Amino acid sequence: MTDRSIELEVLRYNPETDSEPYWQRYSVPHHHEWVVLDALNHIKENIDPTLNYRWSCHMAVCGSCGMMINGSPKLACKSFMRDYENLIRVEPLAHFPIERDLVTGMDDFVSKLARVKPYLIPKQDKPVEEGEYRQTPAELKRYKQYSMCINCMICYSACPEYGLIPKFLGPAAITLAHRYNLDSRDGGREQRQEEVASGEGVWECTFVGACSEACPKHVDPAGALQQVKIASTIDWFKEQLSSWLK
Amino acid sequence: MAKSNKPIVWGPFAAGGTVTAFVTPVLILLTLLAALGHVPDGLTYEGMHGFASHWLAKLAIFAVITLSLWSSAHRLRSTFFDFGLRRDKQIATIVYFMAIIGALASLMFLYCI
Amino acid sequence: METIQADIAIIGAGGAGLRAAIAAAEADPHLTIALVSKVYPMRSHTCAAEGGAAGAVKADDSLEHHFNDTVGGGDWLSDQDAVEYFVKEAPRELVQLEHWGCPWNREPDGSVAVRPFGGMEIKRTWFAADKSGFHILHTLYQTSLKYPSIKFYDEFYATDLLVDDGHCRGLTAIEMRSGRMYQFRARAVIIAGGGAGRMFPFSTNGSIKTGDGMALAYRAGVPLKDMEFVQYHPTGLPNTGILLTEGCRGEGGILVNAHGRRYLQDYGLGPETAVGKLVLKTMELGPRDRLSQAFWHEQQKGNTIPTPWGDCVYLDMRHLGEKLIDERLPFVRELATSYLGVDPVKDMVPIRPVVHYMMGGIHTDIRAATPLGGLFAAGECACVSINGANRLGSNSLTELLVFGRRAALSAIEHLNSDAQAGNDAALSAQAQAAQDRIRALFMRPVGTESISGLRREMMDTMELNAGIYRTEKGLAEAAMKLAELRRRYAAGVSLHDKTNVYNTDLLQALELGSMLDCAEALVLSGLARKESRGAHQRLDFTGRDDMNYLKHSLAYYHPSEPPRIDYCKVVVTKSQPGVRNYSGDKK
Amino acid sequence: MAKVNSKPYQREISNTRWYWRNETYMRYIARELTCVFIGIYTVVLLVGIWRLSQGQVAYETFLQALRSPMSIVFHLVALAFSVYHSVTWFNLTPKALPIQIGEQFVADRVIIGAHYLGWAVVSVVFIFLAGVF
Ligand SMILES: Cc1cc2nc3c(=O)[nH]c(=O)nc-3n(C[C@H](O)[C@H](O)[C@H](O)COP(=O)(O)OP(=O)(O)OC[C@H]3O[C@@H](n4cnc5c(N)ncnc54)[C@H](O)[C@@H]3O)c2cc1C
Ligand code: SF4
Ligand code: F3S
Ligand code: FES
Repeated sequence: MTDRSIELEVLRYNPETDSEPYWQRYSVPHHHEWVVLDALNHIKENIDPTLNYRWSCHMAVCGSCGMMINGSPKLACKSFMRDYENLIRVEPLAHFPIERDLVTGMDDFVSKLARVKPYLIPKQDKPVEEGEYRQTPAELKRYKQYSMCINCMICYSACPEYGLIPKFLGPAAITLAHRYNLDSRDGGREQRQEEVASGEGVWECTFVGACSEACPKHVDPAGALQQVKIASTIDWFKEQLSSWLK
Repeated sequence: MAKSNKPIVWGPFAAGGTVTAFVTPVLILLTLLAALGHVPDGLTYEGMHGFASHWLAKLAIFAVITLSLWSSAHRLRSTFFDFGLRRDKQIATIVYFMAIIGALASLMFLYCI
Repeated sequence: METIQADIAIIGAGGAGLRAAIAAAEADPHLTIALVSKVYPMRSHTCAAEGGAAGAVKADDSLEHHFNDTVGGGDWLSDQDAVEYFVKEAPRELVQLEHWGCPWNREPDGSVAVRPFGGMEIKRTWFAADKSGFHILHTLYQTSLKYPSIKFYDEFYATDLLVDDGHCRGLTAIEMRSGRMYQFRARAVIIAGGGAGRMFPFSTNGSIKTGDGMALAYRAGVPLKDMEFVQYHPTGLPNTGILLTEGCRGEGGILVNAHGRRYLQDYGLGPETAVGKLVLKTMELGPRDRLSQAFWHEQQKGNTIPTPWGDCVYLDMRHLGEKLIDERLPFVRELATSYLGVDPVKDMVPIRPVVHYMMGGIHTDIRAATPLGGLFAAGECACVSINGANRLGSNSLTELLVFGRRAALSAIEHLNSDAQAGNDAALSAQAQAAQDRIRALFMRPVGTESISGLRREMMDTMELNAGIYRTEKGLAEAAMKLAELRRRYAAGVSLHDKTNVYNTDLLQALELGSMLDCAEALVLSGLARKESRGAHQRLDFTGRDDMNYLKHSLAYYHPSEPPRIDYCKVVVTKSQPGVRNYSGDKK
Repeated sequence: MAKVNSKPYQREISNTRWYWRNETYMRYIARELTCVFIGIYTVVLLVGIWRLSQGQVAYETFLQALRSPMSIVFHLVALAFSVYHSVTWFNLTPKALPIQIGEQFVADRVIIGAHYLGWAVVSVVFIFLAGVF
């Protein structure tokens, strides 16, 4: 099914030998159903074993293979070669430090994720023996979309504010906090707000919306962040009001 | 980390953004008509004066002007940042200050009508 | 070499590893837990699981039913004491996950919803749409962030176990981002390294499922149990091997051949049931081994549809309707639409069987303990065995939880009993040897054996000779081939990339080593098992032979020769081997 | 494997030109720039109120000033930008304020549509009040 070949330009960087990244060009066969990841695997197996990148699932669920493809952050395993012209440029995810080739540093995201307490902080503790918490399908649906995040960090790469302000907690972390805040079983919002509603939290977002456009899982972080802003604003005015009334 | 006081500036911004979204285009359209020489009845001196004399109208005008100045100021602040001007504190002080001056001025003018 | 001290070291941060870490952290906050994983936890392949996790909670269900389905599904090769423990713990674990926030699908009254899966008498699969594994993994990962005593060593590739005086006392691992080797000293080690499906070319498994965990234990002298049992999942996308969950059939999808005819009734899974009317444990709701075998027969008869990616049959879900598909199988729709260009709402989806799961693995007992002191194992890399000769769909996710936790508790018991630090000098020498071995790989000039070449040969052999149906001749050829590949690997494999930082050339070389070891254990165990049982089907020994083979195979590693195959007893408590009956007339 | 020299490479982002990078960013900047026009226009209104408070003559000079070509051009540009603001604002509302009724969320287009409808009503009422007809 190879009809033609296609040029792949990959940004390479090896900290041990290069002072800065450079482009390297590979010629790969074009298959109709190939994704960019297949092309990279083809290169790794047949042309250049020194090319490095992350991947695992090949089904857009593990979140490993985020990279810039022709300037936009994408999952390589979900970007079909057929959707591109004859030259595809592949770079590491923007805004993150390049560890090597297409591999970028994850530390920042992982520590931010931990900071927003992305776990259920139950309203009331309930022993496991007493069975599940009740949650209606409507209550489930309320937060479900925001629980679909695969931590691929594509939204961070898409968000210019994160690029400009690296301290910004960023779309995915705040969205995950919001996911738990919306959960009918949860009572931990107050604790999460310490980070989420801080200056480096949701308030660095200017609603560019690029995060949601880029998100491969349709999580809609931009929406989540605006909801968080509205809720935090209501909180703030309530707090002020109640302290005046005292 | 402490929670931010951003809501105090963001709340009016969001309100202003909503108000301007609803009313600014039509207002521009009306003054555009005037600019083109077809002053609508309501925009003549008599029309406007009569309208703006009512306290409810004053309130509405005040609200529209204040909120839209505020939301413009707030957006301008982040736009400056986006254009690479990073002295956020100073810029914020200036733009919000200007919006407040505008609001106070409108209050005064309306009082005088 | 830097040394990292921990009380418990866990290799693998998938479902099993994370569950173990949390259990240990909860049991005793003073313990230091080192969670070593070659990928960031949320990348682990548990995220790919779609269908759900089994646990008997509903009023019409019982532990007894779950037990019987599991043991029968496993063709009586399961250890029944382990299955009993498993079914008893299962509901508790699933509720626990619910308490941690897992977004299980719900009934209108707010209780957890269950769906049917293959081989089940009663429906009991808890599910979170068709991303159950994803939600389980992320719930566990996010929950694990709560515990300061869990230390994450992400993107650390474990290379060797450190063993002294018959006790496992740590491991060595390479930090990918620096290429540096560390030794981890721990009083107990838990392996949760996942499966090994990547030995085969056509698999639902992610690239990380290379059997490292199994190989680590195997090389340290722990036998691999029941390795010949490889599960083929009947419904994979033909071009990529991407799985369409058994939930497709659980929700009512049917299989039809080239003539538009359902065919499972011809293979002991009938009588044919009405489309849209689910009858549990028959037709499409039969177990995976039977369905995959039925495909093979249809293929022999020429009833399959030729496609550019091989012969297929159709999975037809059109009658389920868009609403149900979007609510319960949205991911399936997304996958089929984007990767194959076929929308299950409107079209029949071509599918074929695909390598999915390893029933076999590290020999553990019901406590998740291996024969090596201080070493425990859980998850897909382990073989307890509850899955016997064929795992029932949705038992694995539950197994991760039940035995992940169990492994942690056993490890703590071990700490409290006699666990010592071991002989420092001896352990350091071992770590040094491990490092030297890897350094030698770097020193070797670029030779004739390429990693991808050897890997390809291994995969082709496995596909050809160790697939759904096997023969003496095929397995013997595979055994020879694998011995040759192992030899060539040992003598000639070399690295193109001789730098340190994030060297995936090195990673792939090491992973290939693991796969070759596992593959050889698999093929030799298969060669020795002269019967057909569950997922191990021999064309030359078509019947099940309880007289001679109602026993677990154990493969023992040898550095340069094929493994020695031995056996151990299957624990039978209350269910005597019987006939696996998936015809609708069982009642 | 002895000497390790790991230094991740940090790419620079242009602080002042980043928004040329793609269309989404340009659309965003265009949206943000609406504030300049809306802001200036509000100042025009403010001046109008001021002149109004000064009496008929002053107000009429103001109306006269509006008729300059500069003002007409400004009005046209400002109109375009303010409409752009309204459209972007309304289109994003369902993200910020989703409404769940029972299990289902109200469809985005319903929320957006309701806003457009409201916008039309407000505009017609204004035009009517202003006595255009
Ligand atoms: C597509 C698919 C769908 C499935 N659907 C279902 C289902 O619906 N229901 C069900 O019950 N089961 C299902 N299964 C099976 C089940 O998902 C897996 O068996 C299970 O997730 C394995 O979990 P694990 O924790 O053992 O391993 P994994 O999640 O694979 O994790 C392995 C971990 O080990 C680490 N590791 C491996 N080697 C090393 C090393 N050398 N050094 C350091 N770390 C290492 C990895 O980094 C990873 O963290 C499915 C499987 C697949 C592939
Ligand atoms: S929100 Fe979307 S883009 Fe961002 S990390 Fe999650 S899945 Fe990726
Ligand atoms: S792109 Fe960035 S600015 Fe906000 S809406 Fe998304 S996080
Ligand atoms: S490889 Fe898993 S998301 Fe692309």
